[in-house]
Amino acid sequence: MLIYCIKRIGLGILIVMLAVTLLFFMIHLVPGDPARILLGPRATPELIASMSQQLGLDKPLPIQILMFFANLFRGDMGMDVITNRPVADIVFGQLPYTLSLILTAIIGAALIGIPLGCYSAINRNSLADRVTGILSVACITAPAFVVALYSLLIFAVYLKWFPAVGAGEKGDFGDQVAHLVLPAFAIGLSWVGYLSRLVRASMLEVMGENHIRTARAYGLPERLVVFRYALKLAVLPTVTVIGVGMGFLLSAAVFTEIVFARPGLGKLIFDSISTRNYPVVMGSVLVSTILFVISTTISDLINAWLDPRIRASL
Amino acid sequence: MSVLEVNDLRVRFRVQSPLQALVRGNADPFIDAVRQVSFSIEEGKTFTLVGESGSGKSTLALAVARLLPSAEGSIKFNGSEVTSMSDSELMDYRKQISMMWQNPVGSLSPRMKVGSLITEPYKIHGLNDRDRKAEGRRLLEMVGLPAHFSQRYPHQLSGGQARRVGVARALALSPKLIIADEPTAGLDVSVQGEILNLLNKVQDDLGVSMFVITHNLNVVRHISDHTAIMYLGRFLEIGPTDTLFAEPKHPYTSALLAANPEPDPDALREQLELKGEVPSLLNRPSGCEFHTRCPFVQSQCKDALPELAGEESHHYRCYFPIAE
Amino acid sequence: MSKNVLTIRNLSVNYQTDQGTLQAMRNVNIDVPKGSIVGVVGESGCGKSTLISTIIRLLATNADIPNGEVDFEGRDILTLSEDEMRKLRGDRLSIVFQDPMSSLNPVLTIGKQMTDIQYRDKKTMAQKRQRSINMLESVGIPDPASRLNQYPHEFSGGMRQRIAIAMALQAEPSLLIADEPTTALDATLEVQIIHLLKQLQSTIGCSVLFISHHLGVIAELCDYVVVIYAGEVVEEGTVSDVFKRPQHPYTEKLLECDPANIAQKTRELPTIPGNVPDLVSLPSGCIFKDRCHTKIDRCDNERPQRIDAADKHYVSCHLRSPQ
Amino acid sequence: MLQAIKRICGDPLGLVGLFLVALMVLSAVLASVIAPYDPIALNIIDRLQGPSFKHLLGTDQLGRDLFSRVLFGGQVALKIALISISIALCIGVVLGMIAGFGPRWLDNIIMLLFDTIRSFPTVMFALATVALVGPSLSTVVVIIVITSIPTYGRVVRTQTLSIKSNEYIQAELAMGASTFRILSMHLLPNVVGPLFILASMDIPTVIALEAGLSFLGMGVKPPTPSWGSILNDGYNLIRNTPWPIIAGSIPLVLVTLGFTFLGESLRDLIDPKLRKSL
Repeated sequence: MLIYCIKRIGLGILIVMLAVTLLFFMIHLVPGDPARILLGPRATPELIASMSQQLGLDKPLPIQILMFFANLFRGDMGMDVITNRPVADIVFGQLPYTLSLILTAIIGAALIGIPLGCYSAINRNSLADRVTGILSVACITAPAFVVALYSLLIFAVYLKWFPAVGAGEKGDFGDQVAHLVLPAFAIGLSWVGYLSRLVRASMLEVMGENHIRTARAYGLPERLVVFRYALKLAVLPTVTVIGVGMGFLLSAAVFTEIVFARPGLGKLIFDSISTRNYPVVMGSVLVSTILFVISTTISDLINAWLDPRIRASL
Repeated sequence: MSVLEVNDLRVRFRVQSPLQALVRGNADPFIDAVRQVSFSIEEGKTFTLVGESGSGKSTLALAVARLLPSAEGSIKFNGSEVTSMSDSELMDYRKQISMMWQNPVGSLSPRMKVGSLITEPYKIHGLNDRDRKAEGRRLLEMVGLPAHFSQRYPHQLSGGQARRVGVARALALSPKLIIADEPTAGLDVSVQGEILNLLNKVQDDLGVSMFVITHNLNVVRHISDHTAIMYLGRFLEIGPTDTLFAEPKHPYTSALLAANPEPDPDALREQLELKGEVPSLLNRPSGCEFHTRCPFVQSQCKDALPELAGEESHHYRCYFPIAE
Repeated sequence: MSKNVLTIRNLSVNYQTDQGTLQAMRNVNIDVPKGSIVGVVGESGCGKSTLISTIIRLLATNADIPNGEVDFEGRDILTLSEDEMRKLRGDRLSIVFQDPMSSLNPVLTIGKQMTDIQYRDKKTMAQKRQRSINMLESVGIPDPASRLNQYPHEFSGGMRQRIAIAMALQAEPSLLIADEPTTALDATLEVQIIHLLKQLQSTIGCSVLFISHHLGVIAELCDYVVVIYAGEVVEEGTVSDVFKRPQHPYTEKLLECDPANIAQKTRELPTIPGNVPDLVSLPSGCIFKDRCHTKIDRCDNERPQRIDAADKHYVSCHLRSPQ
Repeated sequence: MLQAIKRICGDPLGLVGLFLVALMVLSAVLASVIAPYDPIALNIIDRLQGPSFKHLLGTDQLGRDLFSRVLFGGQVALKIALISISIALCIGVVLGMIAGFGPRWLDNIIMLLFDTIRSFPTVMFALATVALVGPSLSTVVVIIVITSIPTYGRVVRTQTLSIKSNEYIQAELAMGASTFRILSMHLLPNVVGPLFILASMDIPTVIALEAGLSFLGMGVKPPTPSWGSILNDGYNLIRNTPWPIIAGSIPLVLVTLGFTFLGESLRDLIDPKLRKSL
């Protein structure tokens, strides 16, 4: 298990490093002077010169990458070209908004989706199961920004149940929660459907396995068979999927943050693109990538730990 | 003259990655799946290898077919060394040996029809001058299947029929040696006989040598000339099949014989029940590797591995062979 | 009747498939006398697993039972409610499945699974654990107390089958169904398991319905044997009667085919030509007629009746009928 | 094939899916015939109208007919989806088979590459790319190709690994078959089935991604009609009129539903093992 942990975390670090390298090359692949690109329209010769200095553009490429990593390791992601504040400060200032949105969405989706999937699997082929099935598919396929637009249109503009824009007053917890409802709903909805389908499918698969037949043949009560013998195995794939789901949610959060004019990483990237504030764009992409890698790593570790077969073989 | 001669063969598998081995402080992260194995197969004869699951019998077959690398020892086919063959020599070797696999249906490519499956060897070896349709009919007839079977897919065949298709394909290039891994596995007793009869007939007609691997001693005696008993990758006893059945020397052989009861409720059985289970290859027992299960174990058995001993062609690895 | 633990009368089971109705079992009669071991022998596709699923009432959803009764200790299992049935399972009626690798839950410890099935007993956890430990000890698992905390994958195949037997016999049932419990095991382990079953059966005094395709094992273990072919019982009787004086041509051929039974070395082994008939479109007359070497005209159209060939020896074949 | 269509027709959801997909494809192909107006022609007088017989879905702030824009937007969406998925599929199949069948170290490298690409949240990656090279139709295609390759590649690799361990591949090796022959004759035919279903179920995702990028103004350049840009117009006008949002979202939702239902129906048809579990 220890070796597996080391390996898995090592892989995560390797992936992050590769991703950083990839981003680094993306800047260099675009024709033109990277310093000029990064500075955008505000590029004055002096600024370009100082930027080149900062990036080490006069040095060979491998050295540049090393410098890039060294800076990153110190938490230095460059300077905002407009306000000249450190990018790291800006990005980490926005991170809590995105994190709270994503966690609310995924926890909500899991709390609704997993029991729903269980229910469908147990009452397989019943009317309720079929209706849930169709609704789930509809939920999965609805793009997050469309859901966001409609919830904005219906609940905020027409019904005025929830506030339309922003993240709420600082310090006012109730207000912040009210501002969280619609965006979280918008990105969580497809996950309710997805998780319920997933849990249903894996539940049905587990219920068909031999050891479930054994448990029934020993006369165990159905409740025990379902909740102790089947569910424990059936939720294993969900853990992995939720880890990967973080990436999808980060993507979906971009749209919702923009639609609801809510601060966060996605909004930050979007706004920075329109002001050609590239260091901020790159910094935000980097941080969200690291976030994603961390969450998949953790979910893999949890998964390995939950399954005694994997736990022992590692 | 022997078609195949295997000498002191050893096949190893890595069980821990270099990193794991380093962390666990294991200097030897390998296991020996096959160890010190020597035998030869005479032309037109059948050699049978008997062993329980995990004994390394399939590994040995794969190593002989050079589908697995061998760590030590030599494999000579018609006098030429198989382990050091170049790619083109290997192609020629593959033309002269053919394999029958354990899973009759699973060893046939699922999206190909029987007709193309059995003539595939011609395509692989670039024998384009042959009339494949006619060859297909000839092969099907040889294994006793009607010609219209060439239009069927593997999943439309029963186990016995799929097995026949496997035999047909094995015969396509008129090989010198057929390696058959569990030819009767998964077949009902009434069909088992058909396949064994087919193999016998093929051998009588074509004079091909056979290397049969099985866990079922009862199958062995009607088809084979020589038999070896394998345990934890090593031969415990090897000799002419009739001798082995009549006078088993190794306690394991006689336990295997006793473990295949005949369907006679009144039969007087010399029960020789073995203790425990086959140990893991990861921790081989010291001395005679069978001593953990042997009913006649002595202290000597735990110290040193007995050499293969015996007279003429009958050899066994035991300090206290069963007396007649 | 009361001498039997299990009495199956006239039982038929159908499956609804895409091709039509598959008549997996037709008018099957089986008796399991108290304290005896009854072997059921048949080749693949003969309906052995359908028989078991019917007895423990865990048939697939596309199956239905048009006729028949399964009398277990005086009650017809087929008419019991789901709850009443659950009370029987694992208590009076228990089962050991074929594949020891997949029949135990992989994410729960052996101890958990063994104490779970004692949920009916109002005992303390420690008592239940003790019971499990004793049971594991009696099936020959060394150091049972500590092994109780291990997961199934930490045991070898033979060990798992021992555990499965321990679980099945934990409640001292009156009937144990053993569904090819040794098929997945090596021959030397098979012998061990057979002996273990025989020994436990005599200490507990239960009856055993032992399903196998291995004639030698049946001969060694069982008192009675039932021969099934393509969903019908063709012959039944004491093991020595059936194996020594087989009355049905199928039994006769089956015994002949077993390689262990062929004393002389031969290059030409006996076989049963032909295939099992398609159970969706059943042929008329005798089910075995197409593969039978002694077929007569009557076999074509008339279904053979169950005939008393000798004391407790029944056969379904026209050749043995008095007419 | 005929039987496949028959079976889909027997499944009500599959039938609905087939109908929706057919509707989408037909209306996209025949857009220039059906569309009553030029999708980019301005008509300031008729701006911001609700649905009427003259303008079936109303008009936007520039007076362009929304129904016509929806039809042509479908054309764009379908084109992007088909092109990018085909390219990604081809590359994914090749890389996946190499990873699954090739030596261990190559497998590790390819998998690491896949994992790296997958570690970028798709939309973030897309935004970063657009920020550097600017929005255009081909940028969208490139982004979709790059982010889809790992998905297909991984599926092909998994399939290859599981097929590779089958005895029939061992049998081919033992007969001396070349790697190329094994890959093309024995692996590919067994891999493509599930892959096509996966791809068909991926079409809605791709269409949604294109619409999303266009919605942010980072996809197809205006005035080219796109469902995403219609929605963007609607978002800006959300307090004035709901019609552009409705006009842009209805086809999007219907098409994603259509492809998903069809894909699920196909999957159940081809893979009975999966059917059991759904």
